[in-house]
Amino acid sequence: MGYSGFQVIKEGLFGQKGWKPVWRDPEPKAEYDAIIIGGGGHGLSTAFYLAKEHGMTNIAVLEKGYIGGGNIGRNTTIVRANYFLPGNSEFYSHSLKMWEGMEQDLNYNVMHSQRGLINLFHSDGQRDAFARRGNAMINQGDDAILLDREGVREYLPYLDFDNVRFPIYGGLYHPRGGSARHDAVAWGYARGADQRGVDIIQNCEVTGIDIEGGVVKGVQTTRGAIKAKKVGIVVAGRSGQVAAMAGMRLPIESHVLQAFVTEGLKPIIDHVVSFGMGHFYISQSDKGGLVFGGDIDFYTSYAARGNLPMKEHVMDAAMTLMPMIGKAKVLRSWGGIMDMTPDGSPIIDKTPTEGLFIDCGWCYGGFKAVPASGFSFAHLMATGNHFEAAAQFRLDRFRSGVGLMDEEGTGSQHNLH
Amino acid sequence: MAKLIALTPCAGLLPISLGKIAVTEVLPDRLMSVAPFAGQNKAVSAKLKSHVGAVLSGLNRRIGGVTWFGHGTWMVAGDVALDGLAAVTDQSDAWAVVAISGAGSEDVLARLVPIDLRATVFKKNHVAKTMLGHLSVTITRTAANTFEIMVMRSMAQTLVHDLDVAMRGVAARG
Amino acid sequence: MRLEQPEQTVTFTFDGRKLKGVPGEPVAAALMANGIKLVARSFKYHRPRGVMSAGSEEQNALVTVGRGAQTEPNLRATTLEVSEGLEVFSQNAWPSLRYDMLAINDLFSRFLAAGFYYKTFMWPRSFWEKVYEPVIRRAAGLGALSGETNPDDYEKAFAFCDVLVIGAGPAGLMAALTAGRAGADVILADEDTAMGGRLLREREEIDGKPATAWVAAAIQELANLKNVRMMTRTTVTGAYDQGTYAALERIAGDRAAGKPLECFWRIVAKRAILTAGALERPIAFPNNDRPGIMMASAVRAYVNRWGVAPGKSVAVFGNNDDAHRTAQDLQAAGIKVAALIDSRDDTDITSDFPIYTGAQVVATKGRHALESVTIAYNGGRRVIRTDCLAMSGGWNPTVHLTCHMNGRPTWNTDIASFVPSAENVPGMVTAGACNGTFSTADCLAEGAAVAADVAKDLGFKSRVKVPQAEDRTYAISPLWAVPGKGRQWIDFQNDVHVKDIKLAAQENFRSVEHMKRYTTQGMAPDQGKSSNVVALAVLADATGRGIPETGTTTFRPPYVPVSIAAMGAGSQGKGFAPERFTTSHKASVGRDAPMIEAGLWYRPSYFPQKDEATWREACDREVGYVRNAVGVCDVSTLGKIDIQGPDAATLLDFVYTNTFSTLKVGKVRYGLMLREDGHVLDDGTTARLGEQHFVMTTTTAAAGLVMRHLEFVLQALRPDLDANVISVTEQWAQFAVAGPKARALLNTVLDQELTDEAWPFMACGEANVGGVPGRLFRISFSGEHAYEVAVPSRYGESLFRMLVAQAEVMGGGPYGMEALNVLRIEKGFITHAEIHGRTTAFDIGMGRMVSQKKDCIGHAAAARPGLIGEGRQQLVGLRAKGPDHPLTAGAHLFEKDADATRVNSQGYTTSVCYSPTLDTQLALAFLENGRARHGEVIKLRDHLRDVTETVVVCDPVFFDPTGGRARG
Amino acid sequence: MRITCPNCGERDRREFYYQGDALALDRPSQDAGLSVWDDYLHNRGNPAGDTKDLWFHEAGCGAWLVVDRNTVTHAVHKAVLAEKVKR
Repeated sequence: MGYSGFQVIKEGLFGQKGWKPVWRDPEPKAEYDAIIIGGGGHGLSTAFYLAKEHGMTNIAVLEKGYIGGGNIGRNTTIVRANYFLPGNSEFYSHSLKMWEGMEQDLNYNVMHSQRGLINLFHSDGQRDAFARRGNAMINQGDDAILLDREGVREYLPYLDFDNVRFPIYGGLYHPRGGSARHDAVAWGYARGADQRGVDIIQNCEVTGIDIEGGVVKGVQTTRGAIKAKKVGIVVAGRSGQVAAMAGMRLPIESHVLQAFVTEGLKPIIDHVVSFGMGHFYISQSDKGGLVFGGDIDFYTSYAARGNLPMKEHVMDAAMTLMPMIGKAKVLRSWGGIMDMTPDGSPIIDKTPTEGLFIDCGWCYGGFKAVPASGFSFAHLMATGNHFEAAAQFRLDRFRSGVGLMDEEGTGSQHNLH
Repeated sequence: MAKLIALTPCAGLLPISLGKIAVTEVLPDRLMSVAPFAGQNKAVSAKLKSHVGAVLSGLNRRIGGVTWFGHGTWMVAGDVALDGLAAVTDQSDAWAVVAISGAGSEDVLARLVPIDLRATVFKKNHVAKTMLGHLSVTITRTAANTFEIMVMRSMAQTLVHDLDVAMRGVAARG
Repeated sequence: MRLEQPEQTVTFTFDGRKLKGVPGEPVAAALMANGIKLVARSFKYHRPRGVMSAGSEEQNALVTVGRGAQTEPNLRATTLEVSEGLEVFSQNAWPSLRYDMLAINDLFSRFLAAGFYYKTFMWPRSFWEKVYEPVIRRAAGLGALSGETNPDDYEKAFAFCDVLVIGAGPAGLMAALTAGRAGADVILADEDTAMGGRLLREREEIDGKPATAWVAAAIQELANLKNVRMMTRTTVTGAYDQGTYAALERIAGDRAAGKPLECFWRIVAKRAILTAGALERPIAFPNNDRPGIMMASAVRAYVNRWGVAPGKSVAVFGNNDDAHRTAQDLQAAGIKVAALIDSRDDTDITSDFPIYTGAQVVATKGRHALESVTIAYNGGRRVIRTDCLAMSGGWNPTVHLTCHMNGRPTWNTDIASFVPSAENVPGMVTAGACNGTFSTADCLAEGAAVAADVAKDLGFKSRVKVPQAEDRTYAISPLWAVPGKGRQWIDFQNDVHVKDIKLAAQENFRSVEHMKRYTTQGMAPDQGKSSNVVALAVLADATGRGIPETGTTTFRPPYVPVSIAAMGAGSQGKGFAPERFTTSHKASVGRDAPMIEAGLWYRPSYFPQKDEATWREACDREVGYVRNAVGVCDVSTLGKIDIQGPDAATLLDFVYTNTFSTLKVGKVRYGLMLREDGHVLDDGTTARLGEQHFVMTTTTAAAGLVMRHLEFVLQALRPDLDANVISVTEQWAQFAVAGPKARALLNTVLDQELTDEAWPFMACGEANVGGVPGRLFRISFSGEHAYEVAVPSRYGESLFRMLVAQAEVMGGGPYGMEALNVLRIEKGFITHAEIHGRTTAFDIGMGRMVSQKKDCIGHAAAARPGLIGEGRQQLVGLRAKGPDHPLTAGAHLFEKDADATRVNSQGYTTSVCYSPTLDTQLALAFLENGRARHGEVIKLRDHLRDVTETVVVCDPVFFDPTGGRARG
Repeated sequence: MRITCPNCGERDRREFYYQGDALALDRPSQDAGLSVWDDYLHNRGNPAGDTKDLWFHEAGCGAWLVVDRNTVTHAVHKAVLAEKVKR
């Protein structure tokens, strides 16, 4: 059934009785044309675009828990296209354009809000680096505005400009950047895929990948064996374990990234703001909670919970940057498990096993990539060719050094990106 | 002929005091870091014994003028000659050294230092390489209610500021 | 209404109305005493709400305190203490609490079901940001921040103990007594203003005395134990790895007296005993949210502890024996009990107030205050007039902390609630009500037993002595929701009711996590403390599963909301990072130099003079000092690492691309360091002071990084090397003296004559200044005849002043970072603007510095095909058309006639300056195949600053390419 | 998280710098070839369970440690000096 204001009113008048399940819970079939392992944002969007763009509807998404339970439901919901290295630049630009039509495409309100993103900088050197980035964004056809200190003050008067350890020199303003309601993205894609015939199978853990003679044949699951000629692995946070089922060792370490939310507050932070002298970024949700985060906890972990020193560091950054925030209270903190790669950029590629594909390594930037990642991975799985805007996300770039996308310039140490 | 004037690391910053707690600057005459070369610890100890009257202290300990100063390193208050036995480096000007003393000093440090400095655990001549706020420090308990804190010279002002704020926090609790 | 006249009262205000309260009592009690029932508006529907609980789990009574910058929103009136002059305001209501415009939402609530917003507001596309979202955002949120800089003090602290006891109710007090008596270091923390937990709220006896007397004696004994530390007003908010606990202390007393408001504790405990008690849960009956409907145990707390009657005629509704206490306590306090309504048929109680068994509340009346309830009883309906309904749906053990390390609680059918699973948090055990143990006698016994075990594990001997106490059984028959007309509220804070959860199930949000996220159940400030179990039960029912199969959502820290100011205490303003000052700082500030951040250091930007209008004028003048006379610059911030040992030279050969073992004593060499992945890590000069003694310089930015790197090489990769490294950055104050008159200047301060023969270019050695042993290096970062002179830091300021004074006599003076930057750009010297982490030795034209005769860090990876070759962007110089054509850093480079698009971008500028020496604008840049393109005219485009220039590609060394000036 | 430094005793995580898998101790030879170096620099077992990794007691004694720990439970089993492991 289509969603609309009219439908909401109609159902309101008739006791909400007519709303149907947003997706079905089918039993797994014995065989599909393709299987997506992982019912997160990227997996669900891959399924959606396989069905929508490539007419592949006899496919299944296998999720070991409940859909949208991984990083799509644990992030700080920022959507942006402000990269500056070739490879990333065109990909995230493409992704942002897809966000801009997502609600209409999915008939689901994911509350994508282009409230603008401001990256602050605190030295001449940082300004120069941001200028290079901003110019790259405009080269790509996206938007960027370089603000000086007074320009920042107009948008963000509540920052500490005067008595602060690292004064604000200015900011790079990305008006089309913003945020979205993260869970809704997963649900919207699930609904869209389901409507096109995709089987979304929850509580179905993949325990093995069947490979014969270098060719994928299907998967073993907690709900039995399922055959398929094409299998896509899209399991951020668990990529190493699932890839190991196919005998692969990935250039990935798993790290925890924490996020925080405060109680609901009347509107006070209109933009997405990021600090330049420490990892700290913040926005305010439509419910009024301040949603913010910082750097990863730095050590490999699958625990999905964070440590105290990093929490304190994030709060330290909040207090030095915007001391008006002090009396807001943190309600909840949580952790997501990030696939950290040696250059901080993702992987969408074939594997040495024929018919087996992998989409992983999103570090902590996966949320904004959901539409384009699914679109690109679907393209690769359906056609066997890389989608142009994602063509640089190769597995072998680390070995060869060709096409590295180390935006932070921190080198091959996974946790530094 | 030029004549250079010496300034201490905490010149203009110390002393400060609040209630029973005082922070003062300590001015060691000479500080030499000593990092023995492979297999030379015993020989270094023997030489030190004759130079400054103390051997290389154990981990996290001070003996006389010899303070353990981290992995394979000691800080010696006094002149030493250990040619070929150890890397000896003049550090006399590299460190701001302050003493915090008086009842309540432990409470002040408990606001800043992530280790247990209570007297039952951290006794006289115990040494810790640790943090104080965001600073890396070396803390030694020199008496019942006195701690010596070493921080890199350039950060003396931050050290004094952090101690001052913590002292006010302690005093306000009464 | 107060039951007794208080001894002392103070005046506080609520929405501007002056009220009397007892100092230290909760604002909720004082409001009640003043007959105020309506205290808040709900989040979504703006329904009138009153006080519901007597603790930190409060869902309704959130208020704002203070004015201006001190405004603090979303405080719970149930834990906020009354003090003289306290200003309390209601929130989320306009224009007033009583007449709130947004209560209109309630009228349209049928259209605002769970998740309605996912289904609409999509057309037209542009309306989301412009129309729908602003309206939604304005309506959302509870209290408001002031937007002003926080003016209050907060602090953080660490504490250590053998045993942390969390919660000082009967089990906690017994645990602390037992462990304390045994000699263990104990911290007893409780979030209340006083120790005692529920014993302060109940009419009970222990050892034949009132429980409160036993509590007082216990506190006295604990206070006398030196090894016990009691922390009231301290909520343990989180459990972390290896026995680390976070706790928030609200500091009592006068804010004006300079006391911090809160202290955020990091407590490290060898063991912890969780005795956090239990929270009573509501029953979801129709319109169960009216002001005056409260938790039954809260009613007892207000009556027994605070001496306040929550109503004149109180009805009690419950599904368990515990609710009966409320009725009995009310009667004992002389308050009329309108009815005891027990949903169970078989309950056993006799009294002289009306009792309805097998009955349920099915309707309530009263908009701003409860007026009556309707019960279904004996097949009929009956209206009971009452102004306060005490409800009890049973008790939820406070298991939260046991789940902070991903533990899941276990369903216990007997008490219809979740209890902790074993081994949830390593080192933590549970006792008392949080463990599902409810009678006072059992709590005391369990607290003592658990503490005795813990003490024994830690090597202490303990004796268990448990006092006599009441041993009532707790019988419950689950009752989650009562059907009827009107919404049955579950999460009062987020306005989630039974139908919302059923709708979620209908739409296949059947997983408990989906239900939570779809309905927002449990996502409000209380994080569903009281409501989650009810919601689960309703979901279980709607999906035809049992509660254990339905499972729970995850409890995550913090247990109560924690202010950002507390967790970030000390970092506001300059406290975020240490400040590092050079020895010349005061002298530079004395010359009005703007000081800028360089890593943690402060360095002078330039030294202005009176007649100069812009920084450029000062900078040009300072560049002129160095090119024409002599300039002085403090370079102490560069990292200096002392390297000694038999294998010191071998170490350097391994960490640098080029060779240092061949360097002669008394000489300096430039070195390039790679990361193991083949990209440039840092560069700098290293001087050989002795056969086995070197001093390495690093850039200011990379000093710490390089130190860590060297230690890594020595300890983890090459422990076979016998060498030691130690930072001497702070030991030496070091100044660059640069310019044609550098030698002349130094000769005025050095004790011995400086000659070109003794000190050729790249020489180093000892040199005394005014009798002080110093070091001298003939090195140049400006391309001029230059030295760096170092003295022990105590003499730094003095030497700086002396050098500057002498320089000024010679037509020179001090120069700052701006001039330093121009000087190095003119010479094509790189900094971290160029070696930004993605550049290779090949890129910067130093490929040949990577010795092929030896291995070094980064050698193998630098040879990867992608890291070398024509396609790489290589370091070049760019020369503008003239002095009036400024270039910008961060601009991109294109072929002359190409469009400025991504596919055409061939590089970018990294450093730019106006060169007073060459009177033109210069840039250092990276350009595809740049070294082969010297002489080519290309386009520079900066969209952000709207700069388009044609520039000529050239060698990055713009000035004195043969280097004759530095050698001369 | 707390790690027991062989020099300093049990310390808070905030005193330590984390580098990554302890395989970094086994540096390949210069001419080992691209694949070996690729494995060394980039590819990881990344276990969900026990692991050995390298930590630097940066705000403490300055020792590099090999820490035996569990990535799922965060249990820290053991920490030893890297130079002893290597020798």
